[in-house]
Amino acid sequence: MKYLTLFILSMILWLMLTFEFTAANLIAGAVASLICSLFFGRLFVSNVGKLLQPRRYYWFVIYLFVFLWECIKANVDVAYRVLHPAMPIRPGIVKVRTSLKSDMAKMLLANSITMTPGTISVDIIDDCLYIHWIYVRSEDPAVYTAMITGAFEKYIKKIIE
Amino acid sequence: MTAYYMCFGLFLVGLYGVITRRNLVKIAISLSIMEISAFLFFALIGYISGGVAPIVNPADPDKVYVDPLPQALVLTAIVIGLATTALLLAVIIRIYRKYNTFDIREIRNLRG
Amino acid sequence: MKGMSIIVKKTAQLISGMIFIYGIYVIVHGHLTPGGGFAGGVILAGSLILVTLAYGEEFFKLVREEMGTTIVESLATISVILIAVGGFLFGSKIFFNNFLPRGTVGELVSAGVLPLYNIFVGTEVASSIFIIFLSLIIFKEESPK
Amino acid sequence: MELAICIITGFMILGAIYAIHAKDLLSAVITCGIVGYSLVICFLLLKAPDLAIVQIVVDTITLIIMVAVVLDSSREERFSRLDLSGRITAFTSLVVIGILLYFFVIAAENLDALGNSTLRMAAPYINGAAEKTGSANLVTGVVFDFRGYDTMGEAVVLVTAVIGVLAVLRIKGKKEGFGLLKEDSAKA
Repeated sequence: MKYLTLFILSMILWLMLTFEFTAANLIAGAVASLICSLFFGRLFVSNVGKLLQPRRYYWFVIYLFVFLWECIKANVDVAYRVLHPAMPIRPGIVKVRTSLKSDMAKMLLANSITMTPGTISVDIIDDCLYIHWIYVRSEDPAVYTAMITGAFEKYIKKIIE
Repeated sequence: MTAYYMCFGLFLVGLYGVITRRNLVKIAISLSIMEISAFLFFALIGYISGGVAPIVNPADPDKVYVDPLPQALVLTAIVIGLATTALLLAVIIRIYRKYNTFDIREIRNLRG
Repeated sequence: MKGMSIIVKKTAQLISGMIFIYGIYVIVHGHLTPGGGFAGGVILAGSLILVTLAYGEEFFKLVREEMGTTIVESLATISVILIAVGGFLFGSKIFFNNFLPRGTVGELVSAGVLPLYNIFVGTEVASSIFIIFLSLIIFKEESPK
Repeated sequence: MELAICIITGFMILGAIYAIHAKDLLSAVITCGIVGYSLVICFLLLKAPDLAIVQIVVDTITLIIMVAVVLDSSREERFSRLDLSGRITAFTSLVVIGILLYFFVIAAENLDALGNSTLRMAAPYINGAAEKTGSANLVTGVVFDFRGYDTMGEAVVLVTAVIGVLAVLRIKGKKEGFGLLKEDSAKA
């Protein structure tokens, strides 16, 4: 099942790269996708049934807009801190507990946090994220958890879990 | 013409590193810098102003193309450069395991 | 060799297949678009290195993989030379003769034996760079600290 | 055009000087990446996309291998004052650099200005080459058709380099098994 999904996905990628529908190109794409799925099939994500549920794509599009808005806000904040003559930064590493279960969801959350300016996710151990923050606003775990992951977590739960 | 001189300056920086540094990793870095300046020099020689990349489009054949010969030479040289750098680093890592240092003077004194 | 954290593992899971298919695209279309055997081979080696770095393998598995890759590399090099010798057998007595029909410029199946050279040289470059990487890892694993 | 290349080459020279003088070997290796990635931009400006694709991947892999070597060691470079032989080396290097500069200035007068290349072999490789080799990418045509011997030699050099790496790095043969590991470490 994993192998078949990877085969179809790589075939779609091949057609998007070449964009011609002659017989030779299709055969070459099929052979390439076959080699690719033989090499990397055992590593691919296991529960591929979720790729076929359209509800998840709907939430993914909404998530993109939410992420964009958070990104703009964080950009303005970091630009203010850099341009301010006194440089009001207070860096530190905080430990955030997340309620997400699957590994893929944790990966998406960590990458979203890294891509918003000002925060970088350093590591994941079990269900705790270690995050480097440019200005540690609060030292209470409940408050900073809501500040960092609150906007993303409920959408990611709907997309992946 | 200035570009050629800048390119040669990069070569001289690499040469300076090879001659004066005593650390084996630094010498490897300097050698790769000299290699890079040679690649850049070849690409500069082949450039023709107003030319396009040497991919022929059968629809409109009348175009000025950049000279493909230096590019073909550099194409093989880059991959060979990677392989020879890897060989150099393999020798360096064996030396480090045996003498526990990267410094060539100490290695010369040890003679073990 | 230990693997990396879960972020790298999951990203490598999704990305490595795409990098591999892009490398094959660069190799196969080498006579039409920028790229070719050398560029595509290095990209293929990059995807394999990414997977090995992210997951980390057992020592014996690494050694087995290295033996397989060595055989692939030697076979690819022999194939390049065999195609070159093929010029003697078909057509005139010239080494590196382009003995297949050339076709029209701009199609996928054209340019005679050049795509075959591209494919075999790509395989050779990919496997040789991967061997270099694997032998560095194996050396670190088996030598005492 | 030439101005842009001069500026990027200036960055490359600065990066190279820092890489040679850095105290920490890891930062030296990473700074060396500046030189390689700037070369990619130069290749794109000089209309050589094939070279740019190769260089950007090769540079990343070189960085990985170098970091793997450096992380194994103490990472520090110890600087010491120049002794007599060091002074002689430095003086000799200055003389060598002066001689090289003199000959380069003589040679540069005979070079064509940037953008007016008149290589003798350029015209036959460009005019009608696509019909002769059947390949739309002229570089591939030159690599595998006109200059096929070069490429075969390159493949052989690559194989030789790999054999060299294997011979240097593999401590034990493949057939003899891994039980020898303990004896070797006891000897050392």
